[in-house]
Amino acid sequence: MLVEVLFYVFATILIAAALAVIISKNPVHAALFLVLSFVTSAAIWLLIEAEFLAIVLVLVYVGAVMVLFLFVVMMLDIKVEEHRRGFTRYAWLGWITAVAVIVEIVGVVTARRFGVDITRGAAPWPASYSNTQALGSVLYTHYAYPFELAAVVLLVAIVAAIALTTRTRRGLKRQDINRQVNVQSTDRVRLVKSMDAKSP
Amino acid sequence: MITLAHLLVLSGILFALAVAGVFINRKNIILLLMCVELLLLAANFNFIAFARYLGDIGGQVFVFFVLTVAAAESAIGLAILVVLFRERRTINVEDLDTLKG
Amino acid sequence: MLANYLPVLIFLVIAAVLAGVLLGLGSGLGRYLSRAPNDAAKRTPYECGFDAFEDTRMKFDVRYYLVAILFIVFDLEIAFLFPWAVALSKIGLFGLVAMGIFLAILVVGFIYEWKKGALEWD
Amino acid sequence: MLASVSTVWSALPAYAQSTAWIVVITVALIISVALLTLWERKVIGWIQLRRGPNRVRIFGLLPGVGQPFADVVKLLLKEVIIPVRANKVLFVLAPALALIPAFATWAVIPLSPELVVANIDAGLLYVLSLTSVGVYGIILAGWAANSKYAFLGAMRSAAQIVAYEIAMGFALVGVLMVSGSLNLGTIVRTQHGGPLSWNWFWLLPLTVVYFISGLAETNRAPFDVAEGESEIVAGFHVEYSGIAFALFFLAEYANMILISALTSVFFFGGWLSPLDGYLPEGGAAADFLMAPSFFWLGLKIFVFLFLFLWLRATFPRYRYDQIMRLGWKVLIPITLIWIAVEMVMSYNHVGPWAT
Repeated sequence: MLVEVLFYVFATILIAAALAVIISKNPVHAALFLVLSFVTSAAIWLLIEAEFLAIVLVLVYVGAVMVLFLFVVMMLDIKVEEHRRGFTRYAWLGWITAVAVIVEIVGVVTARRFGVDITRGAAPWPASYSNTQALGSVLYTHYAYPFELAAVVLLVAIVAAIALTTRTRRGLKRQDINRQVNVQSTDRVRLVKSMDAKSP
Repeated sequence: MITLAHLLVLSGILFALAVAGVFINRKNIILLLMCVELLLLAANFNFIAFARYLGDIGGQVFVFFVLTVAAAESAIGLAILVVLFRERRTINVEDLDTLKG
Repeated sequence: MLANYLPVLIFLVIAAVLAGVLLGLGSGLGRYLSRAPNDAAKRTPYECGFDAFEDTRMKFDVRYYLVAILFIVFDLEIAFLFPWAVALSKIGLFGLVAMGIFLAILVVGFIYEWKKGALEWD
Repeated sequence: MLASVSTVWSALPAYAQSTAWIVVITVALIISVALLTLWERKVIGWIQLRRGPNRVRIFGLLPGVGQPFADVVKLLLKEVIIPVRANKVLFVLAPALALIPAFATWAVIPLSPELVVANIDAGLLYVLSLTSVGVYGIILAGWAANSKYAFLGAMRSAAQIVAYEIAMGFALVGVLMVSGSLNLGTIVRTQHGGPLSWNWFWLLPLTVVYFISGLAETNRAPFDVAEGESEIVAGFHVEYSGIAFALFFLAEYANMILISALTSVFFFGGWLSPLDGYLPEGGAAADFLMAPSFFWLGLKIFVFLFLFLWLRATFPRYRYDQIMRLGWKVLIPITLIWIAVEMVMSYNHVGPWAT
């Protein structure tokens, strides 16, 4: 019962937030509403007991991806109002598509049953079930190749980001800790005999 | 009791909103990227729902990979965007037509 | 499983309520007791006594973005390490080697990052 | 009397019990933060051969104890100024967003063998994800104020927090490899058997990395460039006054206590007793000292909090490029190497994997 109520609450927030993302005027607000939709999605995923992915969604999307989005939106200071002019030209097409997609999906969901009874809840997991462990025990064995491919995708992301953004600036003074630590007194100070020193 | 139908309809609405978002914000790359994130989120909903109701963890593994690819995509997408903005001072899709024949 | 998460939700709600109550109480009392006129000098952003003569938004070093981008990649890497560490005893040598290769590929990226000077702040 | 209380207590439904505990924890945290600010000023005073706050008394008690409470009253009564051209909604939302994660993380921390508010399976992940959500308070505070100093400070803080979160995450992977569970209670239980079987012994580099990242994560000295007074005044919260500022302050100190608690849980056996097996059996005192209890967790938290203050009083502030170098070029490689070492150790069944 409580689960159902929570589902409806979260689903409403999710849809409202998604709607706000696509119509808000200020990109910072859009990004924050997107954060809200990710958080509520994570809550809904928790309700259907996809514990690990729900928290990873918060960790990776809310904690990392959306931070980057906010960095970009805030630091570039994009004035969106100008870009907004004339958006109505295609807006009606967008809404029609949206309604069509919703109608289609509802139709498909009610007509075809995907081999499961879609009006029944899922079977509960046994008490000792650990979502993370279940995921881990197949991810690195059965799905080992996609897993390594994910590493390659991430490698490509690192290389691409660095190749795109870094450019070397010349004439900068950098601190070289090794040099600083290994400096000898003879490198810095030159002892000279004073002209008028009295020899003892 | 949350049923599969609940989740599929929810993800359908989410997907439709994201598609509408792509149409509405078709001039601003950064909002387009956000709409793509929403699209992928809606797709992930379906994977997770079916993984739960068919009792197959494979769907969740797939969501993990989708998350990975989508995160990498937005990382590179935003990197391109930053570089583009520094070169052109704009992120309007219609101004980015240098490659047009 | 879900019953275990209920207290988390309650805690989040209570923390939010706490913040809301404190903010409401504090700003209400503050406004009630404030004597100073609510003029422009009081409400301009702080800038060492000068009037702000520039827009707040400014050009930022691209390295800030780069840090955020690299954070995404490494965060995902950590997310991949968690289920692995939990299932370590079940997946045996094969899982160990799979993660070894995964980490090796990403260490290549890390070395590239290092050599390209992406980690230098100057 | 006590018996009737306990019958009423056990008759309560589970959610009412946990709500009661949550309220108790929240109030205890706020009081601890108040006392911590006093303790901080006292300790730093002693280190610098000063007295620290010694005027305000409550009920004629020790001089100075009233200071934090007087501060609270002052902050409550001050006006909250919202600067012109600030984004009002986000300006007010930011302190709340900073506060919520600092408090809600306590839901999963095992306070004693019996008491944990939310005994969830993915506790460690929850901790990590709430930590990463804490950045939003800072970014929004800096942006919404529409002030140059605040924005600069926010971006600096955010980049710094984000960089150290990676080292933190990797260090926690090392802990996970030993315990094989994301549940914090299980993590504590796998460390049982005296101080040498706590995680710090086999994971010493990760312990150090975790604590240093914790310092950087909470923006504490020596990593407090974001609010380096000499450079950008107060950093992201320069425009905040009154209670809105107090919320950031509360969040920062609650986070310090949180990091201390997490360090004890992950690396120093949480509520386990360090004297376990070292004292002769029998006698109420020995039994108490050898049994796991909240007392030990509290003591450990206190020690780490003292370390926070000690470090602040001792070290000069790092420069920003040095902070970034430390995070990326020292801490992350150390954690990666140690994870590799642990992989070899677990394959050869050495140390914690010996059984």
